[in-house]
Parts: sequence; structure tokens; C-alpha cells
Amino acid sequence: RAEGKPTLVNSLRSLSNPYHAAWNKGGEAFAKSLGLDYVTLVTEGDSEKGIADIRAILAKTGGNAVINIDPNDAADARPIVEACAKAKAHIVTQWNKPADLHPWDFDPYYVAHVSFDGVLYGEATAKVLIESIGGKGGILALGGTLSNTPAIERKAGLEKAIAANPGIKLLDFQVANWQSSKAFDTVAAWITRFGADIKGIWAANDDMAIGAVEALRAEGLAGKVPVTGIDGIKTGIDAVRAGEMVATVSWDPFWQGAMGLSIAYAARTGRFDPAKEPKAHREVYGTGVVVSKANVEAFYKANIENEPKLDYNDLWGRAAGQIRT
Amino acid sequence: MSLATTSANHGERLRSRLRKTAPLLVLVGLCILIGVTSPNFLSLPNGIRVLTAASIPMVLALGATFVILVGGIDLSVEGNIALSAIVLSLVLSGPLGTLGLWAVPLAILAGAAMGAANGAAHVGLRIPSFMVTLGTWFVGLGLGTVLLGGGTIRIVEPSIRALSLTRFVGLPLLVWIAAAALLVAWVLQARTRFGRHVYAVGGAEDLAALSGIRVGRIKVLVFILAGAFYGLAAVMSAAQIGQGNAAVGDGRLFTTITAVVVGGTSLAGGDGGVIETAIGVLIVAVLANGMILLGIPPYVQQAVQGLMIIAAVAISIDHRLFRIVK
Amino acid sequence: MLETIGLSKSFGSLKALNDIDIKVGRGEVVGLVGENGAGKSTLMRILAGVEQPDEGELRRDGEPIHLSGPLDAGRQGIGLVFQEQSLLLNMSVAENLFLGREAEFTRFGLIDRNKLHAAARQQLAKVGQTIDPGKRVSELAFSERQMVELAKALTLEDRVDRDLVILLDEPTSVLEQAEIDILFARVRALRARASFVFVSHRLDEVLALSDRIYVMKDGAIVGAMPAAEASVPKLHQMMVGHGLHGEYYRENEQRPPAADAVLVARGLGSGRAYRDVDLTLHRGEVLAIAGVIGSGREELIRTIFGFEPADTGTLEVFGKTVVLTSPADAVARGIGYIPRERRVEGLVMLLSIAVNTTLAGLDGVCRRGLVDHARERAVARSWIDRLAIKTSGPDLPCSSLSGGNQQKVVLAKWLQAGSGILILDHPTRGLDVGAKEEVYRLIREVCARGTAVILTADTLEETIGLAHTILVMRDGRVTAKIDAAPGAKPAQVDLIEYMV
Amino acid sequence: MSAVPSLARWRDAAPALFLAVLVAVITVATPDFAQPGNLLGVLADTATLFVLAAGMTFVILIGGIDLAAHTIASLSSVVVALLLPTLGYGAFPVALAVGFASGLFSGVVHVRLHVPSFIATLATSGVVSGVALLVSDARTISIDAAGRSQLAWITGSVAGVPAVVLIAAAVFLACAFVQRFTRFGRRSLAIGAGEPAAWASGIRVGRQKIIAFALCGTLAALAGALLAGRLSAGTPVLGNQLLLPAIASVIVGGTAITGGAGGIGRTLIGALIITVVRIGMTFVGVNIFAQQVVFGLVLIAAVAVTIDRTKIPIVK
Ligand SMILES: Nc1ncnc2c1ncn2[C@@H]1O[C@H](COP(=O)(O)OP(=O)(O)OP(=O)(O)O)[C@@H](O)[C@H]1O
Ligand SMILES: Nc1ncnc2c1ncn2[C@@H]1O[C@H](COP(=O)(O)OP(=O)(O)OP(=O)(O)O)[C@@H](O)[C@H]1O
Ligand SMILES: [Mg+2]
Ligand SMILES: [Mg+2]
Repeated sequence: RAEGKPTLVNSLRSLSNPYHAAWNKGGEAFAKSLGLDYVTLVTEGDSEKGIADIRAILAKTGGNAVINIDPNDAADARPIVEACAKAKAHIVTQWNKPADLHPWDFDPYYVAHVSFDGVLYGEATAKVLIESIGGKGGILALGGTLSNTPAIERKAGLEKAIAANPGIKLLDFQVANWQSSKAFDTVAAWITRFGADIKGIWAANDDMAIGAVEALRAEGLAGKVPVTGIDGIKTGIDAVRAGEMVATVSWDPFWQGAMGLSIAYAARTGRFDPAKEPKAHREVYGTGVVVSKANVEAFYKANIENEPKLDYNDLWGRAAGQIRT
Repeated sequence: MSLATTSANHGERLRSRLRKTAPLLVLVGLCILIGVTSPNFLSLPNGIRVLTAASIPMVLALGATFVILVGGIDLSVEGNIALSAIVLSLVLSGPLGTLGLWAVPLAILAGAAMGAANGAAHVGLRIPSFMVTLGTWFVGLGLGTVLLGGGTIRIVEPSIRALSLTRFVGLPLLVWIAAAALLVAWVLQARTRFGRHVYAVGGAEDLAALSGIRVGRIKVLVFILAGAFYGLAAVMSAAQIGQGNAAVGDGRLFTTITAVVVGGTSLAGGDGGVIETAIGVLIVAVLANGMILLGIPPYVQQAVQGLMIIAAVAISIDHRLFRIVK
Repeated sequence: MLETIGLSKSFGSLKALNDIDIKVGRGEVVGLVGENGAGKSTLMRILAGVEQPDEGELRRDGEPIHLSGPLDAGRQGIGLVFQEQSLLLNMSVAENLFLGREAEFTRFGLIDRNKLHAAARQQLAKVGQTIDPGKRVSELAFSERQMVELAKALTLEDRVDRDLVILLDEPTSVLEQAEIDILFARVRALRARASFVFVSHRLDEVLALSDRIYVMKDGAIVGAMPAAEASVPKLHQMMVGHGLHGEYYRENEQRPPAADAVLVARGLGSGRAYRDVDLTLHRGEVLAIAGVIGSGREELIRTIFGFEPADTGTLEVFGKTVVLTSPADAVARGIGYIPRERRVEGLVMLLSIAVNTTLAGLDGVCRRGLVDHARERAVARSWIDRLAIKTSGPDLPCSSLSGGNQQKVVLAKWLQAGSGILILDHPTRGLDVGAKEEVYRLIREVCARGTAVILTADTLEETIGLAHTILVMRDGRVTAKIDAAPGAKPAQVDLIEYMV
Repeated sequence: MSAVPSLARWRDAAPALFLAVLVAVITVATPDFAQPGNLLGVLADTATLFVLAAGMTFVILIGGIDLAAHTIASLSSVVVALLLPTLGYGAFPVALAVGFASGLFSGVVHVRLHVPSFIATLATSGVVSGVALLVSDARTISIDAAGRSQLAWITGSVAGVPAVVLIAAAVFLACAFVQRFTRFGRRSLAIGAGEPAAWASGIRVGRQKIIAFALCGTLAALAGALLAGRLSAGTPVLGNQLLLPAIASVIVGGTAITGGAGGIGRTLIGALIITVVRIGMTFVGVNIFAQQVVFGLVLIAAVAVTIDRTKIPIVK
């Protein structure tokens, strides 16, 4: 059976958020373009379930699978990659993996790891925020869950931007677990504590940014205190268009869902030999788009109003260098 | 009868009264404590913010109170919110977009329907409520995800957003809704037959049945009522953050049950009530608000909150009355 | 006006009722007696619509009726005062009295609390009680609860126009004499409107109150006679199958206690409940404590078992001064306790007889610290034999046993634990005469083997009959210590003098 | 002895039958499922969940609940990952001790302060995750290649059987032994089925309860160590999604949530049911959007079949 057509597999954290829903759509679109079977796996945040599901799919397909995964936790990547290599299935990981696990340790099955530079983009949104308040004043920051790697990186980016702008003071940092409702209550309490000292709010994702915007709106401050998010979900883009958020970053999850599979599929079908690819293509940063007032309308037309058009064969078009460790 | 026993009873009752008011004292003490260290806390605008933050948990906890009073537990809170919020946003954004406020009763109906399913499975199949509602938690989240394909719908309908953005006598409508829900719940609990029967079933359902109370029906009604409250809370959440998706209810379950228990309602059933719950909700809301005002670092917030809640419950539980605590 | 024709009811393979025909006439008080497990409560529950018969029918004034539930029975004027307490502890007296009938007190769907409380006060007055209707039932004494139960059944009076049938299932077992008098007076006064079915294990009461008496045995009626023609020995003969032993307590078989003291209390006191209590208990002695409710005797024995520590005084057990802060402490010192509420504090009803037998003395069936199941079963079996517990095996849950047999398992538990001091808190409550005799025999037996017993009994008669020594308490103080050696028993009046 | 098993026997066998039917249905749909290799994989994937649920069983049997077990597992994974480089195998006993202490804390707060276990353990979970975040500095701690050699007892296999399966089997036997043959086991059952009677029989109820929580904490820590082994890393959130499946395993097996009836054997079957349903859905190819719905419904169906209502007079 290993000679037959491979099954395409996307494994994600959950389907109940827009980010992963778009990722899944990308995977579906790619599978449709090739007419291959497509399976989605969801970890529901449970590492054990994520690993068990991968094992199950490997057992079911006899290893004839191409897997694109956003591991639930960095730690999950190793057992998953080991299982894939053992079953001779090709895999691309995204976002999370332990620093000491490398694709070239498992040639040719561990094709690549794709991530986005959280520090870079956390800094980028912070810069837009700082700029929008004229480089002076107090800002607040909403983080994701404390131990999450992207959350940590994005916060590091924020701190870099603040360090570069002595006029800016980080009044407080709180985590809102990526949730808008928690962000709402946190920002409300901040308004009590800091009042007019609040010049801007930086959030590690769009959901929390939306919660912040709404908390500001409830106090008649929406649009007056600039907010930034990250992720580029539709409601975030809408808020940028409305001027209530000043920036977000789009990772293009549609691209992640499609191209992760495309890269691994290309390796499986022999279009390239991973072992011969440079490291910059094995541990690769993708390109995010910082969406701000300047480019939001164009972005909206190209990506939200229309389904993004991708060239599935352009494997490295968005490669932005090798991942730092 | 001798004097000794009657006056002993007197002392006993006095103490149990004191214990009953303990959660209120804890709340007041907490407010004073935070107020002293962070004077802004006691300002009017912050009072309004605390009430706003308490409004959604309040409605959720009111629903859960009834379930806990009959001796059950409802874990489906988050699933129910997801489903109801998505029904709301679909009705608003779908072909029926002009329905406006009418989407609200539909969402509440969706919540009530899920409650009815809980009650029917619990009573009809004789499955512990813990397990039924654990199951329907997944079912609700799943249905919500299916209906929306995982996306988010923005809610722009002004009449819905008004629930969060319009103020009446200085308070957002959300707070008024929570207050109205509290009033309705209190009347139901304290002044209606239904309320009496809820306590009877929670006290001892076999004995209640002997007095001719239809235990099964009361339980189903309780789950429906709870579901309707969750549906209302879903509407409020969606109105507050202006979007509906399967994640709007995330993290609500444990805070809800915590609030109920902190208020002094016994998880064994039959004891406590919605006024107690209201105080419990306020304790939890004040604590959350206070921790940010005091600038307690995120690392230790959960721990601090946990310890405070242990303290609050330990102070207010009357261990003479509740010898057996499970 | 109420009759049953060929009623039968089975629980699984057990035939609890077999072809029962009884009649209750207008204004009549019908006594119903029988051993534990004879089927009395089952019959009462069917009459009250709580359970449905498998066969047979009920007739009301000659018309066949079908009772689908307790409410239905209420509509027919039939009310039941339950054997087990049926009040909800978490609700107020008034709420309990009118539970299920709140509709009568609602206006626009809301309950009118004042109206409810007024009605409750009126209802309580009928049974001579002035309890605050807003009080939680959990705050009431057991006897008060029983009177509230009666008042609850009597709410039928105002509800139904026709004649009433009130079913009283062992209403007197938790009452003191004064309250029993109120109850009986009430029953007699109501005969103009109501008939009664009265179940009790106290045969003299049944004889005193009833017009006619039915005797049940093994689910069938084995005798019916006017009360005038009945007597305690005759009823006993019919129920148990053998005659009543000439002398109930067999004084001649009581052995005198030994001289050595096993438990000595000096100046014991606890809050307002009791104070300055001195007592000495000897090996093989039955020390009975007499007193009305509020005399402090309940609290005193609970102190001795470690439920509530005393505030003052000292306690010496087997020669050692001890402070008992929990039952575990008491058990470790060799004290055992047979509670009044055996379903709650005596047995773990859903677990097997074997497990319950070793609950307090698990060490006895352990080998190298581990539970030896074979040994445990053997031990349980031997107790089943020695105490003649009616059951088909040690693995059955205690919930399958009748009251008397449950009591024997509790006793077995303490004997297995090797307790040298047993506290018996109303040990014969709810037991039939045969079972009572059984318990009396066991008490004599354990005393003969050196166990010392502290007893609070159901009746004065029992107190006097069983005790070697009687301590009388009033208002928290010991008012008399009366010798009750066999052959030199005091009279009841001698005790009452010190009790009230 | 009759040839036809009595009703009671059928009732005891209900959970196992349900499991067998599940496996049969999945195998019919996708025969590969029943391959020995895959079945061993299923067992291995059940191991961690089972160990956590085993601890939970003790607590649920006495009528309590432990909502901190998952955070204890996470903390333990962090402790293992942090200490493995310096302490080597010594890291595991330390992790177990930390779990024991956390469970002890829950138990003491619950029993001595009379706080309902639901709240006491919820609060403990906050404290424990706080500690986990602090000691790990909120980061994933990878176990490097050197450390991984000391994980062989978790990651390896013996005669083709994954080591975790053997560990879980040992835990099962130990727990079954404790429940059946120790005084603690017997007393917990009595406490769950009739706390007042147990107390009035001289059982030190408080102490037994605390032991149950401490045991649960220790087993949770073992589960965390297994997780750390399987993932070669410790993180402060590693076990976080295991709480509900663990509780569900206990109840799906037929142990009463109110305590007093059930046991470790039932939990084993319950954990297998949970894993088989989850993996089975992937195998059969149930639509991803429908999976949560199916999972929820199967849970409900499973309990409907498995609970022994004769031992639970009132279903709450
Ligand atoms: N729900 C039930 N399930 C099984 N057996 C039952 C049930 N109720 C009663 N029995 C059995 O039916 C028989 C009659 O019980 P019942 O309670 O009517 O006796 P009783 O005459 O009232 O005894 P007592 O004097 O102890 O109150 C007993 O053997 C009892 O064990
Ligand atoms: N006065 C009482 N009446 C009935 N039950 C009680 C009473 N006091 C305690 N209990 C029972 O004991 C349990 C725990 O009580 P406690 O904390 O005193 O432990 P303990 O049984 O005395 O054991 P330890 O020796 O470990 O203290 C309670 O949950 C309850 O079941
Ligand atoms: Mg009876
Ligand atoms: Mg103690």
C-alpha cells in the first residue's frame, strides 16, 4: 500500500478558532488540487491525544502519509517525528519543537520545521504602537498563556521595542490566556488603576486585542487608545480598518495549512531531496505580513474578500531565513 | 423542656446565622483590604467595572446554583455558551439578519434545549449529572464548531451591542440584566412552589417523592432553567466582545462553580441559594479586579486566588452543620 | 371504609405480602403487629399509595380505588406517618408540613409566607406543639420531628371533606411518655372524623389504643381479634410462634457485676448539657441512665464515645486517664457504641454483612497487616450463627436485612472489635418482641463474659429490667443512683420521682 | 453454582463488554485496528491516562474529587526534566515526593479546614501550577540525549511490549492490591459508602481521606514522569488536558462519582474505553467536526451501560 497515493494529514490544536479553521481550509484546498485523501486531526490541547492520533493514522495508512503539524507543545514534536520516521511518513512541523530536535536528524522523513519569528513580529507590532503614540507614554501588555513559546517570544519582541524607546514605559503585563473575555476584564481593571496614563495596549494575539478594544469601547475610549494584536484573524483586520487597532500580523494560516503539506509532499514524491536542501530551508522562518493602517485595505481585498491564491509549487517563496536558536 | 436545651439551641442558631453572613463579611473585608492598599478600588467607576465583570459570571452562577441545589452538577457550561453564542451570531448574520433582538430569545432557547437534553439524559437514563454534562460539554463545543466551521462571526447588530455599550443610570445594561436575572432567580427560589421543590429534592429526593413531588420533572426543569441562564450569559458575552465563536465560554466552568461554593451553597444539595451565590460571584470578581489593581504578578495570581478562596470557604463553612464535607 | 382484598407484593423472590385482607371501619383504631420484616410497613406503604401492589385491590367505602401516588392517596383522605423520618432536614417546619401542597398558599404563583406560617402554627397546635414554623427541621429534637410528622398527616383534616384514614407506622418509638400521651389523646379525639391504623412493637400500647388488632407473620395475616380479647402473651404467641417467657428480662439469669471498675468519670461536664457527673462502671455491669429529653443523658453517652469532648472533669478507662476526642479514640480504648440511628451511624448499608462485621475490628482478620478475606468471611459466618442473624450469607448487603437483624450485625461488629465497654443507645428501638428478647439475651451474655454496658433504653421498664444500676438524670445533673440488682428491682415511680 | 451468570455478574462485566463491543465495531470498520502492534500502541497510549486515573480512583472512592491531579503531573514533568541532568535517576523519587506533598496539601486543606474537595483541590491546582511556572521559568525544559538514556525504562520495550504498558500494569496490580488487601482500601470503601457509620466505627476518616489524596498526588506525579519520558521534556502545562479524561475514565468504568462503589479494575476499563473511542474515531475516519459530538455521546452511552445502579440508590 505504501506505493499508493499518500494521505494528507493536518494536525492542529483545535478547530474552534478562526486561525486554525483557516489553516484547515488551506489543507483542504491543497488536497483538492491533487485529488488526495485529506484528514484533519485535532489535539484539543492534549499532547497525549495528539501523539496517539498520529500513531493511529500511521497505523491506519501503513505509513503512507504526509503530515503537517502544529504540535500542541514543543515537547510533542520529538515522539511524533520519531514515530513518523519509523513509519517512513514525511512530516513538516510548524511553530513548536524542542531546540535540540532538528529535521536533519531524521533525514529524509523530517522534511522541515516552519516557524515565524515571534520576537521580530512582537517587536514589529510594538513599534507600530509606539509610533502611533508618538514614542512617549505608558503602555500595557496582554500576554498569552505564560509558558507558551510564541507568547514568550512575542513578549520578548515587545520588550526589545520598549528598550529601544526610552520614552515608553511598560505599566503592567498580565496574561489573559489568549481569551477575549479575560482581556476585557483585565483592561477594565487597568483603566481603574492607570486611568489616563494608558496610552496604548499591546496584545499577543488578536482575540485579546479585540477584548481590549471592547473594554475600551465600554468606557468610550475605543479608537482613542491604540491597540495592537497578532494573528491577522478577520475580526482583527476589521478592527484595523475601523481604526480601533493599529496593527496586527497575518501569518496566513491558509498558507501554513497548504504549504506545510506541499513541502512534505514534494519531498515524498521526490521533487527534492531534503538531505540536500540547505539548513535555511529545513528550519525556516516564514514571512508574516504586518497589517496596519497603511496596507490594510489592500490586504483585505487580497486575503479576506477573496480566497488567497497560492502557487503550491513555490516551496520557498516565503522563506525568511534560518530559525535562530 | 428544660431551659438548658432551648438556650443551647439559641446559641447554635446565632452561630449558624453568623456563619451564614460570613461570606458577606469576607466580601466586605476583602473590599476594605484592597481599598486600603489601592484607593482607586473604592471609586465609583471601578465599582461599575467590578459589577460589569461580575455580570456574566453572575448569570452563569445563578443557573448553576439551581442545579447544585438539587444535588447535581452541571459541567456543560462552556459547551452551552459556545452553542448558544453561535446560534445567536448565526441568526444575526444569516438570512434572518433583520431579526435583531429576536435572536436573543432564540439563543436562550438553544441553551434551554441543551439543558433539557442534560435533564432528560440524567433523569431518563439515570446517569449521574456529572457524566451527562461532561458529555454534553463536548457535544456543545462540537456542535458549535460544526455550525460555524471554526470561524468567528462579528456581531455588529446595534441592538445587541447596546447590551454592553448602553448605560442606564450609570450602569451598563449587562449589569441590569444580571440584576434582573438575580431577582427572577430569587423569586423562583424563595417564593414559588418550584423553588420549594428544588430544596426538597436537594434535601432528600426519596423523601420528596413521598410528599408527592415529581422529582424527575423538577430536575429536568432545573437543568432547563440552568441552560436558559447559560444561554442568556452567552448572549451577554457575545454582546460584550462583539463576536461569537466556540471559544467565548472558555474558562467559565470552574469560576462559575467556585463562585457558587464560595457563596456558601453546599455541593451536596439542599442548602444555600441565589443570594449566597451573588455574594460568591462578587467575592471572585473583586478578587480578580483587586489582584490587577495590586499588581500581583501573573505567575502567582492563580495561587493567590486559590489560597484566598480556601480562606474564604474555610471561614464561612459551618462545620457543625456540615459534618461531612465531600 | 377502607379494605384490601387479596393484596400481594413481592420484592424479587421475597414475598413481602401474601394475600392480605384487612378492613378498617369508620372511626376505628386498628392495631397492626408483627415481627420485624413481617410486612407491616410494606402494607402501609401500599395503603398510602407509595407502592403499588402486585395483586389485589383496595376499596374505599366499597368502591375499588387505584392509588397512583401519595398525592392521590391524600385526595382519598389517606395519610401516612412514616416509620423512618420523612421530614426534610434542610427545610422549615412550615415548608415540610405543606410540602407538595404549596398551591394552596400561592397568590399569582408566589407563596404567601405569612399565610403558610399561620396555617402551620394552627396545624402544630393540634398536636400540642408551639414550635416556630420557620425553624429548620434539623434544629428540632427527634420527638419534635415525630410530632411534626403527625401534624403533617393531620393536614388531611382540612383538605379532604370525607372521612380520613391515618396510617401510623411506629410513631411512638422515638417519643417520650408525655408526647405519647398527647399523641394518643389526639388520636382518640379525632376518631369522630378519622380511622387509624396503628403499628407498634410495644404491644401494651397497641392494646391500649386499638379497637381491633391484626397480627402479621411472614407477609400474611395470621390473626385478627378485638382488642378486648387480646393480651400481650397472646399476641406474642401469634407473632413469634412461641409463648412469652414468663419474665421478660429473666432476672434470675442476670449475673452480678465484678468488683473492678472499667470506666470512672469524675466531675464530667459539657457546656450547658450536663455537669458534675460522677459514675463508675464495673466489669459485667449494666449501668442504665434514665432521664427525659434534655436531661443530658444523650450528650453524656456521646461524650463517653468521643463524639463531643467534655469541658470539665476526668474520664478513666480501664485504669487510664484518657481524653476522647473522636470515636476512633474511644474504639482504641475498647469502647463500642450501638447508635440509635443504625441506618446512618451503625451500618454501611450498601456494603456486605462481612465488611460491616469487621468495620471496627479489622485488625482481627488481618494477617501481616493485610486483610484476609477468607478469615473475614469465616468470622462473619460465625457471628451470623452465634447471633442467629437471618440471612443467606455474609456477602449480602446489610440493606437486605430487617431491622432486628441489622441491629445484630451492629452488635457483632463491636463484639468482633472486642470492646470491653459497650454503649447501647436505645438498642431495641424499632425491634419486634422476638428480636428484643434476642437483644436482651445478648446483653446478658456479653455481661456474663465481662463486658460492661452503659444503656439508655426505650422505656423505663426496659431500663429497670436490664440494669444492675440506674443513674437518673435531670437538667444535666445526676439526681439519683439506684441499685437495681436482680430480685431487688425498683418500681417505675421510684425513678420518675427523680426524673421530673 | 448455576451455569447462567447472575444478573449481578453481568453488571460487573458491563464495562468490559462495552469495551469489547467498541473494539469489535472499530475492527469491523477498519480491520487494521486489531493488529497486535496497533493494539499494543493503544495500550501504550492509555498508560499515562490510566496511571493518573488510578490515583483519581482512590479519591473518588472516598467520595471526593481531585481537580489538581493534572497540575501535579505537569509539575512532576518539570521536576524530572530539571533534575535529570544533575540527579540522574534520583529525579524520579524527587518528583514522586513532590506529588505526594501536593496531594497531602490538598488532603489537609480539604479535611482539616473542611473545605469541599472540589474547591480545595481547585485551589491547590492554582498553587501547584504557580510553582510549576516558577521553577520552569514558564518554559519547556527539554531532556537532552544524555538524559534520555535514563528514560529508557519509560520509552523502551521488553519483548516487544512497550515499557509504559508494563509500568501501568504494575500500577494496576499495586492499586488492586491496596484496594483489596489493605486496611486503607477497605476503609476508603466504607467511608465512601457510609461516612457517618465509618466514623462512628472508629475509623479515622480524616486520616484515610488525606492518604487517598496523597496517593492520588503520588500517582499523578508518576503519570507526569511518564509523560516527561514519552515527550523527552517537561513543561508546566504538560498534563493539563488530562484531568477530565482521567475523571471520565473513573466514572465510565462504573465507579460511582459519589463514592463507595467501584475500583481500579473498572478504571482500567474506563481508561481503555476513553482511549479506544478517541483513537477509534481517527481510525474509522469520523469527520473531524463531528468528533467532539461523537465523543460526548459515546461517553454518555458508556456510563448509561456501565454504572451499577443497584449500588447507587440515588443518582445525583
Ligand atoms: N424495597 C424493598 N426491596 C426489597 N425488599 C424489601 C423492600 N422493602 C421491604 N422489603 C422486605 O420486605 C419484608 C417486609 O418488610 P417491611 O418493612 O414491610 O417489614 P415490617 O413489618 O415493617 O418490619 P419492621 O417491624 O422491622 O418495620 C422484609 O423482609 C424486607 O426486607
Ligand atoms: N461530630 C461529628 N459527627 C459526625 N461525623 C463527624 C463528626 N466530626 C467528624 N466527623 C466525620 O469525620 C470526618 C473527618 O473528621 P476529622 O477531621 O475529625 O478526622 P478524624 O476522623 O477524627 O480522623 P483523624 O484522626 O485523622 O483526625 C468528617 O468528614 C466526618 O465524616
Ligand atoms: Mg416497618
Ligand atoms: Mg480528628
